[in-house]
Amino acid sequence: MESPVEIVQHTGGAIGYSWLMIALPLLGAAILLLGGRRTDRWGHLLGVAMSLGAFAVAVASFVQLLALNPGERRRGIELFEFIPGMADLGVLIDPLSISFALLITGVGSLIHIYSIGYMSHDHDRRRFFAYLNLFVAAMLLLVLSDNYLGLFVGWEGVGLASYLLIGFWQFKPSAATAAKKAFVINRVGDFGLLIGIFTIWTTFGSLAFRDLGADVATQASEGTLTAIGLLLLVGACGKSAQLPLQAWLLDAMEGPTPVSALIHAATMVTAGVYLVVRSGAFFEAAPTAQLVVTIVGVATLLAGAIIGCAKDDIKKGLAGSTMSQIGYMMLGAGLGPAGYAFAIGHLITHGFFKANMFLGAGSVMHAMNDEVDMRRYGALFPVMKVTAVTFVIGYLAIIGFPLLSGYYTKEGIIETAMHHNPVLGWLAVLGAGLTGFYMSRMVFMTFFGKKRWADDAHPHESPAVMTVPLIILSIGSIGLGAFLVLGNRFATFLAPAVGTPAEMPEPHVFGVGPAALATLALVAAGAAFAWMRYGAAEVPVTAPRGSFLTTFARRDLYGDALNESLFMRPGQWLTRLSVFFDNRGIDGLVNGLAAGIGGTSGRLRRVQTGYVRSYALSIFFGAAVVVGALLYVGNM
Amino acid sequence: MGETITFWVLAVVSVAAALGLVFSRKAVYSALMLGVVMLSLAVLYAVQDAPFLAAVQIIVYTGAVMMLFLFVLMLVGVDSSDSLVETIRGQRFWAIVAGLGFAALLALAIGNVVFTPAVGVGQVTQAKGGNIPALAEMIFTRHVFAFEVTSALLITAALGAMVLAHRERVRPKATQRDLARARFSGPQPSPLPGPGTYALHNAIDMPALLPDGSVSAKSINRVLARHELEDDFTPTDPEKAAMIREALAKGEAEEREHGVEAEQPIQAKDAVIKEDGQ
Amino acid sequence: MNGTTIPAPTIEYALLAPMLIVFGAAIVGVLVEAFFPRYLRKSVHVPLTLLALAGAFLMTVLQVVREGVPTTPSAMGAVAVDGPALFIWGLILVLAIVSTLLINDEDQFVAQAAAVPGSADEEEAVRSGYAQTEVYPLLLFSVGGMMLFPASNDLLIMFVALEVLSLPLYLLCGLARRRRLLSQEASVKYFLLGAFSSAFFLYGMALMYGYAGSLDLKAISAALGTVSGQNTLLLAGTAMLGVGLLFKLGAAPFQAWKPDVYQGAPTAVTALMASTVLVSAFGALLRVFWVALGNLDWDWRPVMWGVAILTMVVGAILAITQTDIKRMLAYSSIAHSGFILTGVIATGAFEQNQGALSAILFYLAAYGFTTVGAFAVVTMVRDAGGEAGHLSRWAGLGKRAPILAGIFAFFLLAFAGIPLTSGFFGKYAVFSAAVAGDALPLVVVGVVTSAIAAFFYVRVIVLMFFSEPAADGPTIATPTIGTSAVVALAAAATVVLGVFPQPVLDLAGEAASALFIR
Amino acid sequence: MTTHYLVLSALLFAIGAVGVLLRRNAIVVFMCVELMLNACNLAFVTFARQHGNLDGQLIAFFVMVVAAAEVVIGLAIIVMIFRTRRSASVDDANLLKY
Repeated sequence: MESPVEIVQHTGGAIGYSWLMIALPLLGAAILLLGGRRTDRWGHLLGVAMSLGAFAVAVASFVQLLALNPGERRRGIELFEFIPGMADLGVLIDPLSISFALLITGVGSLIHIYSIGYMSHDHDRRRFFAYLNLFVAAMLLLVLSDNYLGLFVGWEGVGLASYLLIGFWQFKPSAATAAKKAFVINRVGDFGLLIGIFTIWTTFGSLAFRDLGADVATQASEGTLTAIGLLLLVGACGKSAQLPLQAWLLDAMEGPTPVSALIHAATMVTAGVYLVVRSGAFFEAAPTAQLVVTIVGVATLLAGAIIGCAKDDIKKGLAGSTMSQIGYMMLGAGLGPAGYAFAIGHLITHGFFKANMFLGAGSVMHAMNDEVDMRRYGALFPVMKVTAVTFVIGYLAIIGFPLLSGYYTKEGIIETAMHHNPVLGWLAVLGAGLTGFYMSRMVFMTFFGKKRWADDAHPHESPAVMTVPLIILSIGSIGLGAFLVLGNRFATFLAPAVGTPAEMPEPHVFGVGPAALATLALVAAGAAFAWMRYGAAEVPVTAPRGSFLTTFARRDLYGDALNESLFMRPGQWLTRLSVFFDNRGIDGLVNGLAAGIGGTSGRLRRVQTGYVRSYALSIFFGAAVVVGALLYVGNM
Repeated sequence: MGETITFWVLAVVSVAAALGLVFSRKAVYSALMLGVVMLSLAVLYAVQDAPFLAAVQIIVYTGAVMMLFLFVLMLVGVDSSDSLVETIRGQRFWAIVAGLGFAALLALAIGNVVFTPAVGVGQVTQAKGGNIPALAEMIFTRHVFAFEVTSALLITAALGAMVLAHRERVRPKATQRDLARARFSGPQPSPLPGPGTYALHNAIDMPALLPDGSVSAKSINRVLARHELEDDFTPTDPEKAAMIREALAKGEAEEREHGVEAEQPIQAKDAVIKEDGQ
Repeated sequence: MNGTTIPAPTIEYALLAPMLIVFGAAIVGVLVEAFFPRYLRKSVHVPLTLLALAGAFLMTVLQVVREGVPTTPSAMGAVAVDGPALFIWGLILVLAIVSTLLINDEDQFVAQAAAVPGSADEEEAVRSGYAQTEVYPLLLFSVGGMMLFPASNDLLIMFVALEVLSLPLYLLCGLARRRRLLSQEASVKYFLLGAFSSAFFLYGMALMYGYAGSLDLKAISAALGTVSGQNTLLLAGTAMLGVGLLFKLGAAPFQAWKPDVYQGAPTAVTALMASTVLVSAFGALLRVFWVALGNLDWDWRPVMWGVAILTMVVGAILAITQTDIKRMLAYSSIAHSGFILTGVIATGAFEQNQGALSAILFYLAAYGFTTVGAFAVVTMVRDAGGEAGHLSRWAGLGKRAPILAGIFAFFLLAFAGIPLTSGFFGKYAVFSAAVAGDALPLVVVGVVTSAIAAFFYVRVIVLMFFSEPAADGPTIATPTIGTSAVVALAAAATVVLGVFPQPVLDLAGEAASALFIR
Repeated sequence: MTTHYLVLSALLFAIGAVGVLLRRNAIVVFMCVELMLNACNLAFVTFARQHGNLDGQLIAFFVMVVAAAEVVIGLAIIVMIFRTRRSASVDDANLLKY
């Protein structure tokens, strides 16, 4: 087993200018936001240009990085000293961050281009592009920063951008609510992350990744490391919609579809995985925290799959699937160096095929007057062939159809998990079977079967500006997995950044182990079952009531109800209790402190009666108390 | 011994007066009570070897500051009396609790200290040749900066009083000529009819009667009449009372109809404004 | 007369020049009021005031650059011009210049204060274009008092300075042009409570004098070791001095005046109070509690702990339900006083005190600029009846005036202490000083209340950017050059202190390096 | 004797403070503040004699000057608010609250 290599100071070349990746989209966002309506006419073009520019820098940096020896592939660029001894602003280019940067700028640029078409009728298109650029900048800051502080700023930045974009159509109350929900749940995660970062700072006296290498285990007790790991995991759960902070992701589909594709499928939601892998040193030194990561991953992958089985809204179905796939990645990330390469590999291939399907879904919605209910689709294959074919490619990739992208990366995670702990492995296999079912269900309901269109629907193929990105993404969905996994190409590339596992078995082109065969069999069974239910049989336009299990899944496994009963109700109850005490005539000030803050504030306000004599009384009383307290303290 | 007697007498007087300040309904009484406290304190200063302060206390505090208070009281309404009914819930209770608690704490703080016999300022004043030279030296040496800075305070005070109280004339004062012109250009050049004069009543709240025996509405001082009606002080003769009421009602109706200006005595100031406006 | 001659006092005029310039300009301003025709006054006052303040600032800088920081008290021991005092002077003067630009803006002050609101007289005064130009000398007097307050070396001069700074403010509070009833009410409340609390300060002085036999801060400090058996006098005196000083800061439970006064006063005056007075009062508080009572810190620290916690909690919690923007900022100012108090408590060894002092100075600078900027923005959002104070009127401001709303949002984020703003480093510096000074629980409370506070700042931002603007929403006044300069300067300061805090941190550290002179 | 004077001064101070809390007429409230200042002065003069230095008397003198200035400002403010509201009751100044 080998640790990651040292970070070396870098000067010159494309990597020296890698900060432009962050700066360009940020500049774009600033111009578009400050320029206002004046930039309406060319705003979207500027947005695309900035994103493409960032992509170009990323490619150039990547090429330069490849030219270096593997042992020198972690390059740090100092930008400026923020506060000496506390934090510097710097960029870290290593295989891990450059992989993310390529994914973000590449898929991001495609989605920018797609959005030109998708948002062409929205008179606020310029603002949309501003937010997209802002998001890209923040996301790049998140993955490129060489310390936790910069990571956190980016983390908050993507949260903000996501909030702005989910609520982009704020005239829809549901969008506004969803934005708020995402914001609040993410705050919980961010709080965990923040405390985690504080703990790192107080324990190690530094936030820079270069100081937090494999030797952290020698500098702190395992208890501290476990605490840090769990706190970071809380942050990761919030951002990556893992249990128990998953509730916001499904609602986030209220945002425009390109947003769902970019942020809530391909990039931002994977930030949690990035965080766990980047903080690998802590997790490897704290097996308990690592175990929790795998458990969270497995639980989420199953929960997401179950939710995906019951959703009729195409985007929510995809969102459930996203949750589930990130569960896989989290599982991989929890398995240590052996799993990192597969987790990140799956993350990248997932970025392609999920973005592909989301954009496909967007294309379908575009054609169907923004109808999202799959029960209103059916038989769309003939009318929109490009969308359908690319969607099907994405579908085959995600269910792990042999030789496509998803097959290799997912299989890798399952094999590693099986090796690590058979229980986790078999649960992951079960999840794969469920994936086979719900994804097939989606494809059959949308593109095959009978027409169940609304009367005024006239579906048509989308313009080229939307289909070309689909085609490009689907190419990635086909070949990328094999390219990355075969010959351990990606694992070797990534090794300088995340370390090498003790053994690295050569992956097969077509696996024949028991797990692989069981997976294939289950996926096939799931797909067949879906064909029976939704392909061959008639699909009712209104959803049948379904069994208890269906309802359970439709209600997002009662996630909201759980939140309500666990957090909201007790809060309200507490408030009522305090009101009860208040009514009993105890002074509002004293017991108000015990009540919820909002209620307290409202009641405390009444103390400010507006009578100058009351104020004087409070001063006089305060003076008496202060005098008494000092006399007491002084004579103790 | 003499000091002890003086102290106890003045202590009782000053505390009683202080309580009087707090608890008397009329503001003027409060002011006078404060004067009593100040004078008692002046004597106590004198007893404690502070003759200069005693004099200043009487001249500046009692003489000037108290006069200012009284002056403002006159301005605000000298006979205004405070209702002693407390309107803020709990205020009185907590005020007294806090007051007692605070006094107890201070007494505790002071009572716990064992003072050596007072040194007395005699020695210091002797050395400098008297109380006033001694104080003067301190004022003009060690504390000269504080002394200078107080001038800022005094200027601020003067400036503040000017700003808040001095009303600058925006227009020239109306002359006799302006007033006369205004009067003759108004609806009523002649004086209003005077109030009624009767065998039994000869008062301005009685209306004049017109030749036909009816009440002249113009002769009724409406402000007075309204008060009297409210307090039931109308003439005993029910006929006349009814007339007054009628006239009042008529006047009010007219007021409503023509706006406030109808039938009102013309203020010179208003007249001048009107002319300027036209 | 027995012929004793009084030795002439020595006064270091050069050293005290900044303060003397300000007072002198104030007096010249009064003469201008007396001798200049009405139409000329404003055009004389404005340059006079700005030049005086700028000149005083220049003298402060010159003093530091050429003569260094004095090590002994000046003016016969009445005034202590030391590192912290000079830093505070500079800060007060810059903030006062900024506030003057705001005060200079039209439509802030009443045309004729003596005219009854709503009367024909008032209308007439407004129509004739009258203006109460006494505002400028009053401002200068107040600034002079603010400079003297934290630099006083004995309690007597501190008391006089307290009054010099307060009296003009009482007056200025009552001079708003619009909503005059509110303004006058603010004035009367501020005055009565201020007089009430200064009586406490005075009684504390008396007890302290009774204990030490002198009002010199150094003598009090010396007496702590020598006088015995009179501890209760000392303790009660400490407490009551504290009451007077904490009142000026708006620390709970002496905070009640702050929201009312901040809301009612003309916004430019509120900006002045929220920035300079806070700076000045903290300077004075530090001087009393660190210089005179530094050796008593084991006794006053627990009480100050309680006050700090209460202040932070009250400020943050009460701000949540406020509906008026100025009131909300007032509560926010209360919470910030609490945050700074955590630094006051963090006493310890010499280095610890240095660290805490420089943290406090930096916080004051950061907060002062941000708060002036925020109030300057408030003056620009107007309704038919003057400033649009109610928060509901701010809904959708981001759509009407994106730049203004953006800047305001930035100020709010700085108040919340978000990284990359000055507020972050202020909080960071103070809290880390408090941690080093064994006040960890206090820091925990501070962080929690900061989180609560962030909620209401963000609420305003959300309101501005994500609510539909009201159909008859407020207009955004075309800013005068002065107001735009204020907003721009405050925003620049907030950015610079947030991104390159090091120079100012260094400066504060330098100012704090020798602590206070005794 | 010193203790007696000081207790008297404390008593007057407390009475003044309570008066501020109880009275509604702004002028009377202000008179109560003056009473508090006078109580302080008594303490200063007493301590001056106790310590045998004149500082206390000097401070009392300064307090009188300051108080005089404060009275002018205070009464001006009270007159201003009386003109506007025709009332000198501090309870009527109650628009700013909560």
